Amino acid sequence: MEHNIKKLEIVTDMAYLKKLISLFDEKNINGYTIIKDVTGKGKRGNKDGHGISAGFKNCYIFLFCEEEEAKIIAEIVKPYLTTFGGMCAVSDAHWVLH
Amino acid sequence: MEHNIKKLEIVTDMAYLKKLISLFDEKNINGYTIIKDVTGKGKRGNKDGHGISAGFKNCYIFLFCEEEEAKIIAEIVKPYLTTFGGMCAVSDAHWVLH
Amino acid sequence: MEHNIKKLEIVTDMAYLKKLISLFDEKNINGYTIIKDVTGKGKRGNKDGHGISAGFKNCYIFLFCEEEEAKIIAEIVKPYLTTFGGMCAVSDAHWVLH
Amino acid sequence: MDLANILQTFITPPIPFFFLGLLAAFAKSDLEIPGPIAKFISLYLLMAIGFKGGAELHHSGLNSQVLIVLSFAMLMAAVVPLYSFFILKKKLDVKNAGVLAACYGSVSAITFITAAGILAELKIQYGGEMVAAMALMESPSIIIGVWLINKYKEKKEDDHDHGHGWKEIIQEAFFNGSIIVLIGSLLIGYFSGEKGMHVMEPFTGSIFKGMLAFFLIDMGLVAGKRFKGLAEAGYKVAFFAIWMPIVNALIGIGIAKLIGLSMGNAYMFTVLCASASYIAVPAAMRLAVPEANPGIYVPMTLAITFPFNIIVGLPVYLEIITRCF
Amino acid sequence: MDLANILQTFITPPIPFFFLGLLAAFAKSDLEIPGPIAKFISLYLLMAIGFKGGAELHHSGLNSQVLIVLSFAMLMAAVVPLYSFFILKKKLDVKNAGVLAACYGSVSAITFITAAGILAELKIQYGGEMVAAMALMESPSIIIGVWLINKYKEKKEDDHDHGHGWKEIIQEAFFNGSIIVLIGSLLIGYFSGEKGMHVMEPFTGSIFKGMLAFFLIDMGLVAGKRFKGLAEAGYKVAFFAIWMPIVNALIGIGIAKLIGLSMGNAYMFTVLCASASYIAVPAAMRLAVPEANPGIYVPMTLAITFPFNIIVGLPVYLEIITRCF
Amino acid sequence: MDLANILQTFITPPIPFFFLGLLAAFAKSDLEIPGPIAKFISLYLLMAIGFKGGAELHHSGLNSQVLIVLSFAMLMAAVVPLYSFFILKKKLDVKNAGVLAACYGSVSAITFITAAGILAELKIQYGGEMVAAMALMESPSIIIGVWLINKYKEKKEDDHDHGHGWKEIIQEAFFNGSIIVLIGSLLIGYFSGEKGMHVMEPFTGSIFKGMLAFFLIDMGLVAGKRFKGLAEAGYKVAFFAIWMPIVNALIGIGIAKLIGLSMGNAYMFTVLCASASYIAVPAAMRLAVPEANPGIYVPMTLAITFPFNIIVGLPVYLEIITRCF
Ligand SMILES: Nc1ncnc2c1ncn2[C@@H]1O[C@H](COP(=O)(O)O)[C@@H](O)[C@H]1O
Ligand SMILES: Nc1ncnc2c1ncn2[C@@H]1O[C@H](COP(=O)(O)O)[C@@H](O)[C@H]1O
Ligand SMILES: Nc1ncnc2c1ncn2[C@@H]1O[C@H](COP(=O)(O)O)[C@@H](O)[C@H]1O
Ligand code: NA
Ligand code: NA
Ligand code: NA
Repeated sequence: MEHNIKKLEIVTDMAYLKKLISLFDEKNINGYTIIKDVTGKGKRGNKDGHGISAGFKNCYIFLFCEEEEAKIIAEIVKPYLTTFGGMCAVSDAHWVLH
Repeated sequence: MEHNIKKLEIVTDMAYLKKLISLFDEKNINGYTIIKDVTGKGKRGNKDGHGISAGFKNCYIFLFCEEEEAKIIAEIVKPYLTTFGGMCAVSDAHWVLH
Repeated sequence: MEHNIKKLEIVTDMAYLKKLISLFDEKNINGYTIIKDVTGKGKRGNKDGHGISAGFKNCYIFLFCEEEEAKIIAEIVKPYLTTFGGMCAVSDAHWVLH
Repeated sequence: MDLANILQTFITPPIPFFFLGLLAAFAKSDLEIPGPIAKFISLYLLMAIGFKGGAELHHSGLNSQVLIVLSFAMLMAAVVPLYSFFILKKKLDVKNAGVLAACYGSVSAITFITAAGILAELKIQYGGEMVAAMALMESPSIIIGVWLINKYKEKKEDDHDHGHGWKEIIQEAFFNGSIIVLIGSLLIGYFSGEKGMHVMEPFTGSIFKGMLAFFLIDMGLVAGKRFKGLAEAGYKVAFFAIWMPIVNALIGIGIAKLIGLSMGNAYMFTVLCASASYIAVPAAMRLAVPEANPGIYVPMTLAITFPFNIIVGLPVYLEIITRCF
Repeated sequence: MDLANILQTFITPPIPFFFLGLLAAFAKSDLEIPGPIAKFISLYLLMAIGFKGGAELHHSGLNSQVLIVLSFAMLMAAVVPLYSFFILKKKLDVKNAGVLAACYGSVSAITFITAAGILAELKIQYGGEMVAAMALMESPSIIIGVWLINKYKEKKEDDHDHGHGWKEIIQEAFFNGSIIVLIGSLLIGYFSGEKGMHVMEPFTGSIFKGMLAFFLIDMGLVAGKRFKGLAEAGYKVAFFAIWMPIVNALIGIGIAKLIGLSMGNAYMFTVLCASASYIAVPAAMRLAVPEANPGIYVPMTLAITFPFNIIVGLPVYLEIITRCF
Repeated sequence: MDLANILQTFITPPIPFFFLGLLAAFAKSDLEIPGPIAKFISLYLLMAIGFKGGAELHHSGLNSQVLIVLSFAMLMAAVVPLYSFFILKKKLDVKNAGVLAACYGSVSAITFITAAGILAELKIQYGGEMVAAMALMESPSIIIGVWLINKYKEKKEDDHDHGHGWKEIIQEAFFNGSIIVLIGSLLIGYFSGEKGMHVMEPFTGSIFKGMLAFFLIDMGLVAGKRFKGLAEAGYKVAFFAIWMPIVNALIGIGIAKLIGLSMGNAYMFTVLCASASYIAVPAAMRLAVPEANPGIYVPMTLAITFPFNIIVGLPVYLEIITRCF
C-alpha cells in the first residue's frame, strides 16, 4: 500500500453520460466505474429523479489513476463540466490490486 | 488541486432517507449526492434488500464540503444517525471543479 | 475526527458478488456496503451492462475499517480478485459515527 | 361444499406459486423478482382490487349495511392493537410490542386478495364494501400503536426524540402510496361505474390472477429469506404470530355473525381481522419508532403469519364459515 | 353529441388516474411508479399505438389523402417552432426560447393516446395515418429549434462549443428510442396486417387502457412535483404554456377544415398541433443546448401544457370540432 | 405447406420485433429495455411456457413416448458438448472450448418459444413433454463442460483454485432462477390441470406474444451490441457458431425420425438441439470457469447462433421437417 494514486469523482447529469463516455473513449481513458440514476442537489438545483426523460437524474463516475493522469483527466473534464454542469473532486488512494 | 475539502459519507436505512433530506433542506445543506437501494451489512444486521417495504435496504449519501462545514454537518447527522442507525465517515479531498 | 481508519473499495463482476459476500461471511467481515449493477471499463474490457445474465455488469463494494483489518481484508480479496477479475483500492478516512 | 373442494383451490394458481417462491428461497436459488417489478405488481394489485370494489359498490349502492360493516371494521382495527399490545408486552419491550400490535390491527392486502380469489373460484359473492373496509383498516392501528408506545414507554433523560412527530405519523399513515392507490382506485371505480369496469376489465380482471401469481412468488421468496430472522425474535414470540391470527379470526367470525353478514362478506371480514400488515404498517412504524427491531416484527408478520394464513388460515376460516353461515 | 357526453369520458378511466397522481403529489404522498416501469409502459404505449396505426394503414391503404395529412403535419411541426420562438424571445433568452419553441412544435404521445381513447369511447373513427403524422412531427422541430438558436445567439469569444454537433443532434432527433419503437411498430403493423393485429390484440389492445391509466398516475405525480418549479420560469412565461396550445389547436382546426379531414382525423390533428413534447424534445435539446434551463421548459410543457390539454383542451377541442365538422 | 407460408410467419409479430431491436442497436439508438423489465419478461416467458407445457402434459398423460423423448433429450444434452468440445479445442484453449461446448449442449428458451409460436401460427401441435425436455436439457451440459475442462486443462503449480467447487456448480446448474420457474410452473400446470389453465390463460396465453415481442426487442438490442465483440473471438471460431447449430439440428432431425416423433414434436426437438444457451449456462460457467472469456462465448451464442436460428434456422428446419415427416 505504498504507491500513491488519485481518485477522481465526477457527478453530472444523466443526459450527458453518453457524451462523457465517448470523451473518455476518445482520450483513451480506460479505467472507470459508473453508477447511473443517482439523485442529489447542487448549484443547478434539485436532481430528485422526478422526470420522465434523463433530466433530473445524475450519474456518478469514479476513476482511480496515477497522479499525472489525474491532472490530464481533470483538464479534459473541466471544460466539459463547465458546459454541461456537474462537479469533480479528487482525493488520494493506493492500489491494493488492479 | 490545492484547496482542501472534506468528503462526508453516510449510509443509512432507505426508510429514513426522506427525513434526512428534509433535515438537509432545513439546515441549508445544498450539495450532496444520493445513491438509493444499496445493500450491505453493519452492526444492525444484514441489509440484504430482501424486503417488501423500504426496510432491509440502505441509501448512500456523500457530500463534498469545506472543513468547517463538514464539522457542522457531522454534528447535525450524529444525533440523527444515533436514533435511526447507520454510519458516517469523513476523508480528505480537493475540488477539481464545482 | 482523529482516529484513522481505511476505506477499501472493490469493483468486481456482478457474477461473483455472491461468492465475495460468502467469503466475507466466512471471514467475519461484518461492515460493508454494496452497490449493484454498476457499469464501467477496465483491463477486462467494457462492462456496459448490455447482457442478459449477470455478465457485463459490475458491483461496487466499500468497507470502512481499522488499518490492520484493512491489511487482512486486502490479503483476503487479493487472490479472489486475481481469479475473478476486478480492482481494489484503499484510502484514508475517519469515523464520524459508526 | 366440502373440505376437498376447498383444498382443491390451493393447488390451483395462484396459490401454489407462493410455495414455489418459498421453495426457491429454501433451496438458496438465485431466483429474484426485481424490486421495481414487485413494487409495480403490488400497486397493480391494489389498483385492481380497489377499482373492482368501487365498481361493485356503485352497483350495490351505499346502504346502511355497508355503513355497519365499515364501522365494525374500523372498530376491529382499533381494538385488536389494544389487546395485542398487552399480550405482547409480557414477552417484548414496549416499543416492539407497540409496533407488532399495530401490524396485527392492520391488514394484509395480499391475504385479502388471495381470499377473494378463493371465493371467486367457489362462486361465492362478496361486496365492494369489503374493499372499503380494508382501506379503512389500514391506518387506525398505526395511530393506536404509537399512542400506546408513547403512553407506556419509560421516559429517559436523554430522550432527544429524533423520531417523527404526530403530523408526520398521520401523513405517513393516511397518505402512503398503497392507501392512495387503493382509495383512489375505489373512488374512480365507484364514479365510473359499469362503463369504467368494462374499459378496465382486461387489465384489472383478466390478467389479475397471473400478476398475483408472480407477486406470490416474490412473497414466498422474501418470506423464506426472512424466516431465518426468527431465531432472533425468540420462539415464544414467534408462536404469537400463529395464535394471534386465529384469535382475531374467531372474533371476526363472531362479529360477522352478530351483524348478519353474508357468507362472502363474513369470510372477507374474518380474513381482514386475521391478517397482519407487513408493508404499510412496518414502513410507518419504522419512522415513528426507529428503536423497534424490524428483524423481529417483519419476520413475524411476513414469514409466519402471512404463510400461516395462506396455507392454514384461509381454508380453515372458510370451512368454519361455511358451516356456521 | 353534447358536452355532458364528452365530460363523461373524463370520469371514465384512464383519465381520472391522472388526477390521482396529481393529488398524490400535492398530498406529498410517497407514491412512486418505479422508473423502469414508467419507461417500460411508455415504450409499451408507443409500440401499441404504432402497431395499431400501422395495421389500420394497411387496412385503409396509402392514398393521396394520407399524403396530404402527412405533409401538413410536417408543415405544422416546422412552422409552429418558428412563430413560437419569436413570441418567446420577448420574455426569455434565445436558448430557452429555442428549446421551448421546439417542444411546442413537436408532440406529446400521451396526449395523442388519451385523445384516441376518448374517440374510441365515443365511437368516432380516425385513420392510422394520424399515428404516422405523430411520428413525423416528433423530430423536425428539434432541427428548427437548434437552427434558430444558432442563428440568433450572440457569438461569445470563449464559445468553445462543447455542445453537440449537427450529426449528433440529427442522430438524437431521428434515432431516439421513442421514435424507433413508434416507427418500427408502425411498419411491423403495416406489413403484418390483419394477421399481426389478431396476434397482438390482447397485448396492444385489451390491456392498453389499464397500462395508460398507470402511466397517467406517473404523469400526474411528475407533473405535480414539477409544478413548484414554475415560480422559476416566471408567471408570464407560464401563461404562454396555456395560450400557445390554444392558438396551435385553432390553427390545427383551420387546416383540418381546409384539407377536408374527417371528424376523427381533424381531432387527432388538432391534438398533435396543440400538444407539446416533454420527453423526446427536451432530451435532445439538453444535449444540443445544455445552457438552456430544464427547470423552465420541463415544468412548462409537463406541468402546465400537458394537464391543460388533458383537462381543458381535449374536451374543448372536441366540442369545437363536433360543432364545425 | 410451402416456404412462402413459412416465411409469412417471419413478418408476423413477434419475430420482426427482433429485427427492430437489431436495427436500433446498429443505428446506435439510445433505445433500451430497462434491466428489471427484461428480467421480468424472461421470468414471465418461462412461467407461461412451463405452465402451458404442464397443463398439456396433464391433458395427454405421461406415457412411454414421453419417457423416450425425455431420455433422448438428455442424451443429446450430454453428447453435444462432448463432440463440440473436441471440435472447439482446435481453435480455442481448453477453458473457452469447455464453456462453449456447454452452451451448445444446452438450450435457448427464447428460440424454443419463438418456434412454438411459429407452430401455433401454422396450427401444428406439439406436446407438453417438449417443455419438460427443454427443462431437462438446461443443466447436464454444464456438468459435462466443467468435467471436460477439469480433465483436459494443464495443471499449474500455483493453481489455488478459487473457482467454484462441484457443490456450487451443481447448485448453480439445477437451482438457478430460470430452472426453478420453468420446472415449478410445469409442475403447477400439471397438477392444476384444466382449471388452472383456465384461470391463468389471459396472463400466460393472451398477452404472451406481446411480451415475447418486447423481449425480442431486447434480444435484438443486446445481440446487436454484442456483435462487435466478435472480432475478439476470431472469425473461424465465429463460423463455428453457424455450422454447429446446423449439425446439431440435423442430428436432432435424425433422432426425431428414429424415435418416431410427430411433426410438431420433431420440430421442437430439433430446435432444442440446434439452440445454444446464452443466459443460464454462461452464468453458471462464469462461476465455474472464471478464466474463460465471456467476450468470446456470449457473442457467439447470443449474437450469431441466436439470430441465425431465428432468421435462417427456424424456417429451414421446418421446411426440412415438413418434407420428411
Ligand atoms: N458538494 C457536493 N457534494 C456532493 N455532491 C454534489 C455536490 N455538489 C453537487 N453535487 C452533485 O452534483 C450534481 C450536479 O451539481 P450542480 O451542477 O452543482 O447542480 C448535484 O445534483 C449533486 O448530485
Ligand atoms: N464498516 C462499514 N463499511 C462500510 N459500510 C458500512 C460499515 N458499517 C456499516 N455500513 C453500512 O451501513 C449500514 C448500516 O450500518 P449499521 O447501522 O451498523 O447496521 C450497513 O447496512 C452497511 O451498508
Ligand atoms: N482505474 C479504475 N478506476 C475505476 N474503476 C475501475 C478502474 N479499473 C477498473 N475499474 C472497474 O473495475 C471493473 C473491472 O476492472 P477490470 O478487471 O480491470 O476490467 C471495471 O469494469 C471498472 O468498473
Ligand atoms: Na388484522
Ligand atoms: Na405541437
Ligand atoms: Na442445444
